Amino acid sequence: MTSPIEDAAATQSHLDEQSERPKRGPFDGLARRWDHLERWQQWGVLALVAALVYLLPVLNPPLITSEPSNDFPITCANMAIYALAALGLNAVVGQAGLLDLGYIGFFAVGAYVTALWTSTDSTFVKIPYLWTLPLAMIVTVFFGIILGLPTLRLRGDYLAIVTLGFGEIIRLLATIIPALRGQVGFQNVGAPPGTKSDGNPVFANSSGTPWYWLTVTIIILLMVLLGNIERSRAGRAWIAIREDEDAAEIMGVPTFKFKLWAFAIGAALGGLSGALFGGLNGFVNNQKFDVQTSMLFLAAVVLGGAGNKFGAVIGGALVAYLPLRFTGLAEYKFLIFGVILVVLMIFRPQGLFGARNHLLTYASRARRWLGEKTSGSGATAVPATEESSS
Amino acid sequence: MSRSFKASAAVAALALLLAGCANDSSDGGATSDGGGGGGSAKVLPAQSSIETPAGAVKAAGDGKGKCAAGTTIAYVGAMTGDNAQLGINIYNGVQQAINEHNKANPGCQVKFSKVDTEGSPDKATGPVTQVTNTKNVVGVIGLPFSGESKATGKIFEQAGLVHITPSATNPDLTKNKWTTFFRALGNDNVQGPAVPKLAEKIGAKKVFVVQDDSDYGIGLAKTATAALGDKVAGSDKVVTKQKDFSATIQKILNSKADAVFYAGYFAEGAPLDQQLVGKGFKGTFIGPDGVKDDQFIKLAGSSSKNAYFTCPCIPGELIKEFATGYKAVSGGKDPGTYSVEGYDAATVLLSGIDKGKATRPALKDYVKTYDGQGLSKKFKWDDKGELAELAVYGYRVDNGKIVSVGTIG
Amino acid sequence: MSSPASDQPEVRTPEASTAEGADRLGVEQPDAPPSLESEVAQVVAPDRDIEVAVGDNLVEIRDLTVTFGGLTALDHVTFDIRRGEILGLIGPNGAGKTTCFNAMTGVYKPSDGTVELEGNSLGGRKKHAITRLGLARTFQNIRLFGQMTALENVVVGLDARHKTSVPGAVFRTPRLRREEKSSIEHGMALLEFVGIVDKSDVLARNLPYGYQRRLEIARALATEPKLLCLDEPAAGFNPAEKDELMQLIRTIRDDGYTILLIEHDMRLVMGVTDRIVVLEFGKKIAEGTPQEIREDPKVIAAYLGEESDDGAA
Amino acid sequence: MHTLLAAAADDQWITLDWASLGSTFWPSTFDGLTFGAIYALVALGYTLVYGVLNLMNFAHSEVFITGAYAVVFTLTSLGFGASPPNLSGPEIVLNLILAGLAGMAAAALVAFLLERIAYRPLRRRNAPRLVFLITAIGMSFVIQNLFFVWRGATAEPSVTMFQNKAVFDLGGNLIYMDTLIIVIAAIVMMVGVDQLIRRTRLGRGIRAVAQDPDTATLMGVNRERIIISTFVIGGVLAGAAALFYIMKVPSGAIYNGGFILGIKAFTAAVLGGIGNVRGALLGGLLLGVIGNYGQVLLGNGQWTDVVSFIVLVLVLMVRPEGILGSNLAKVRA
Repeated sequence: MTSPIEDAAATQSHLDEQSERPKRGPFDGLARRWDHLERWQQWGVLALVAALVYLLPVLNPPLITSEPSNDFPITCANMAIYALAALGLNAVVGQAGLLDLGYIGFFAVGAYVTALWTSTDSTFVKIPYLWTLPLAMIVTVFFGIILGLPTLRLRGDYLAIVTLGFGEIIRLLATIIPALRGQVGFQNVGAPPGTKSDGNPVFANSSGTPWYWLTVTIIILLMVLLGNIERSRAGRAWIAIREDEDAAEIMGVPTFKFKLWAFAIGAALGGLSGALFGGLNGFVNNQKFDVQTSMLFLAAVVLGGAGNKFGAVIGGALVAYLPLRFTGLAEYKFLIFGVILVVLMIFRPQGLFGARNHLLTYASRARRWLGEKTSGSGATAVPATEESSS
Repeated sequence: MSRSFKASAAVAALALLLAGCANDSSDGGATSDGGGGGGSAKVLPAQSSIETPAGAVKAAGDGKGKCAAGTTIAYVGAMTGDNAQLGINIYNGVQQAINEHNKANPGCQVKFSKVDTEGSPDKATGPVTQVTNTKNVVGVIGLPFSGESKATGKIFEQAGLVHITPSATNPDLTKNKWTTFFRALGNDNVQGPAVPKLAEKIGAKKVFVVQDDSDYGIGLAKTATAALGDKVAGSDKVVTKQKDFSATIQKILNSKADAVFYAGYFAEGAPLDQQLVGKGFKGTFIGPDGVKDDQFIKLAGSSSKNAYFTCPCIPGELIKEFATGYKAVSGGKDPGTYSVEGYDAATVLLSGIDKGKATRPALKDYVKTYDGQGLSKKFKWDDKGELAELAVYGYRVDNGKIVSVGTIG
Repeated sequence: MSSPASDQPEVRTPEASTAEGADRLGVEQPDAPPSLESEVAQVVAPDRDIEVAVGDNLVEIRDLTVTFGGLTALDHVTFDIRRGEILGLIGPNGAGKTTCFNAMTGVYKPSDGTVELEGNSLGGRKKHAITRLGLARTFQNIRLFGQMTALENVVVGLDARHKTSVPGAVFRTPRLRREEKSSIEHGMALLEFVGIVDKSDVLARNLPYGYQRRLEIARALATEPKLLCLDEPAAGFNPAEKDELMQLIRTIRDDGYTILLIEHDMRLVMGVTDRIVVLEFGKKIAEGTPQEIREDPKVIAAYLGEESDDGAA
Repeated sequence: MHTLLAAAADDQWITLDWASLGSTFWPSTFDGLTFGAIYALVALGYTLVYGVLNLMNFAHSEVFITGAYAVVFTLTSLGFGASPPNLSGPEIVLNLILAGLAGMAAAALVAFLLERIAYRPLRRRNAPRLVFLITAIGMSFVIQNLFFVWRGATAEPSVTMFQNKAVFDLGGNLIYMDTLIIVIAAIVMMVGVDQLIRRTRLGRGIRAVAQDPDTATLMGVNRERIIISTFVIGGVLAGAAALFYIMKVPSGAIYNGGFILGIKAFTAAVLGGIGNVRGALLGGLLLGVIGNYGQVLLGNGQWTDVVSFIVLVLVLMVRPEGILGSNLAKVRA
């Protein structure tokens, strides 16, 4: 399937790359220093960062806060939910290189699952809110596979347009099917249990902090698990597919299977974030699941650095944060994110944080082994590359 | 270049065609008195002015109001985004009320804060929580739209903060047992039944009902269809952002209806009316308050001559005194849809503050038992938060402007 | 692994070999790294000696035909590849060499003809299934995974050795750990074999050109192929590098691999191959030893027909 | 009767109204063809670019909407407005030609800039396909929101070009002037493009680049010039489509007005066989008609979009090369 143009392009790009050193990004130095830290030091820094992240809505730092236009804890909760969605999309777009423009469809399915099984407006059997989180993931994975089975065999740009169509169909079906209540929507979507001393629920729609902590905890857990996947054959297969799908397949990688996995994982995370979104707002209708929001998720992934899960999380948080903090920007937000997309693609396609993934579980072992072997002969192990790391 | 040659060839073909038919091209546009179809429409006379109702409560009050410094009324609703205009209409009305009040009451300077929700349910939680957490805010005007009102009513309820919506018309909103929610206008159930009354006044016998996919349009179409009874000539559904209505129009023409009721917003209503007239429809186009907008006339062009509107809103521009005051706030613009409602709602809250009810629980109780005449209507709420007496006004397009034809409901 | 003639590509690979490999490589005692040299020998020449009866046909290509639109790029080409040999596939530009390659590896669908590897027809199989049957290749225009390190590139080639899928990875099952360890050791050994182990941690796109070519070979070897297809591996090399490459190709063959070599450089082809097949305009015009080919009038005509800079021919 | 309607509105979400489809079959067909012709003109822009660059130019819908704005602005400044103007036939024709040229020029300019600003730098760097796609989406977003920031969320006031009226009576079914103009003009333009691709030097270049860019370059074809020309031709056609669109929907100039139409046009291109000029025409007309039947039959505008997408997916599944199959590269003059 190599068209001559691609072949030529590949040759040319290799020649180019030899002559031109990769450009450094603002955070590359940071990443390099990170790589040089010992494991325990890394854990220490991570623990400190995690503590700060958890305390963010409580600290409500001046300048950073989104008040007085938006309640800061709620802003934080929104940031976390967008970050989670971006994390899921990152697996699909950033790592496997599948351009999914209908990601909002999964987000919507998750929100609707929560609404259908917890809202007082729904005629369905009611289940506790927390149960809807795994349920939302299961349902969206089902949708992801239904969509992926026929479409993942398509070429990249066809996939983009078909997924775009999928997202729109989900939104339109939410309008057409009476049980999904269109714009009327579902009120009183459930929340995790618990009541405060004043009688109001802990997870009220007006208290963002518990929602934020819940979502951040989920994100941290998922990042660990995604890291495990990344350093396995699945993660390697994704990057290989992104880099050169044909070559990956010719090297014996069952590409379709791993593309489907990427799609399913992305869908699950999209559904999960949608379910949290539904719970936080306490209201779900068909209004927010449009293509624009899909584009915002995409911008989040690209902004952070496609393929880098930390980058995706930060990108997602930024995309949610900026319009809430700078409400004056609200009118311009899509313009700004559009410009960011284009400028990044032209000048820094790897995003703010590069996209260097560690794909081997025991890479350090290999490095050590190599060090022992070559130290005798005087050669030194080549240090990790210039690209930043995740 | 051969390319430009091809283009001009195509244009020439177009020119030939047009030239062939051009002799008739200027023989007048569609006129509302064109007749034909199933019946001839009567043109209802326009109202020229509305007297300020006797005994209407004004924002200025008696000038003796006393309240703590920093007492604040907030507007929460769209200020930017697609729905910004409606929000601007409202908060200018509120601003006007507060300006008049503060000018007349040196002892009670009420602050006004505006918070943007973009009219979107998922954006609304943050601003509403922010407002409920701001202790000085004792009353709120908003939220303008039904979706965001649904999403946030519970937060107001939990905070015990009274809010009066000047424009959210979904009937279900008052079924939530919220004690803090009040509606300053009639809901969709009031407007729907006005459609057959208006149709009767203009002599339409068969009405075709078209609805969009919004909560608002669906609800209106339902109540209007029920009220129209066997006058319904047929129905069809369109979708937000639709531009081509030819299929719907074929159905309408086929049904021989002499009026079309479009339950939706002007963005789709205008091209629908325009394409309808373009296909030779001679009947009347009726739209609800969502279509009643100057934009409708701009977008529908000369076709808009056949348009009538229903609206549970009073024509603010006809109340001289109000219109003058509004222009001072809005930078010369005429009052828009729901400007008066915004003013009236703010006035209710201000009169409570003047009477010393400047805490959240006190103001809530005050609104609950309020009974007074406003510029637009009499304000007295039932236990759900709906007004007892409601008027629906009819409007029509006359000479490129929307004019009132008086109450119809 | 001794009788992999079954139709199922999975059989020959993962479980047995992984277990054996892990055992052999002393994965159970991770603290004692095995001696590199012995390991290289074992990894690169896996236990397939039983079946290496040099001379019988490994691959049989019959009437292979590929058409694009109305254009016939490959016209009823028939030849065999014998076990343990280095077969050269040459021909003037546009003769259909790479097309032949692509048709064998499943990149193009042949419109007619068959390719059989040890009696298993390759037609209609997925590309990765063909690879797992034992056919690996490199690319004329290097197609490494640029954003991955050299070692990671090779480990991708080792995919067939892994049985653990995503759920196992999420929970880091013991099997996954075992597979990952063995992959790294195999990968390092392969890099050592092609002579670029010191660059194992460098992104493929940042490797020097010659190293990229070698890495491609290592990656292809990682799939444990029965037939290794090299598509112009010496393109862009200087004479010294070409000599090194010839040496490497011979070593690979000596380790028990069968090699199909497409190459433009006649000196290299003549120097390293056992037999040569010549294509012209999509048709096979000659087949024989380098000596025979050198003297074949049809081949000479074909090469004289184009203004040739391959003086060796 | 009304109870029946109310019930339908309440409970059933799919109702098939075959009676309506039967009674409005011919008018629906003509209307469908009109919009189909517009889709087809826009679809050509997608098809041509896809042919030479293998890129789905997401931003082409914004090229189209720029044309629509230009048409509206030109007509407004020429004195057209809400009512049909009081001008003689030839004067109207002249004005429409002016507006059409303005639309074509504006759309072509945007297409040109798009190529220069966004795609060319990427081509220089041999960026991967994903980067091209994201850039295309980004540019679509940028242009759309530039219009949003500039012109706001509401559409431009409508401009009526002429008093539309029936010109033919085909067995009781009226054919309107706009339908006739649009369908005929669109077909004339498509035939023109088809001939241009088949017969001219530029067309040969386009085909050569579509087939094999490297060989084409070796043969002395200036690839950059061909690419630019392709974008410009696509822009010109989109500008023409914009004129016809405004003829049908006088208030159609709105910032997000290109999106759905663009998707439909792309669907049309795929349906007919992407890269195939005649396929774009066929696909466009088919899609227009199918959409109209769907709306009449299902009584709900939402289904038109759902149906278009489902058609797209089915086509891609079953026959990815589209109805007319072979693409630009394989056209032999």
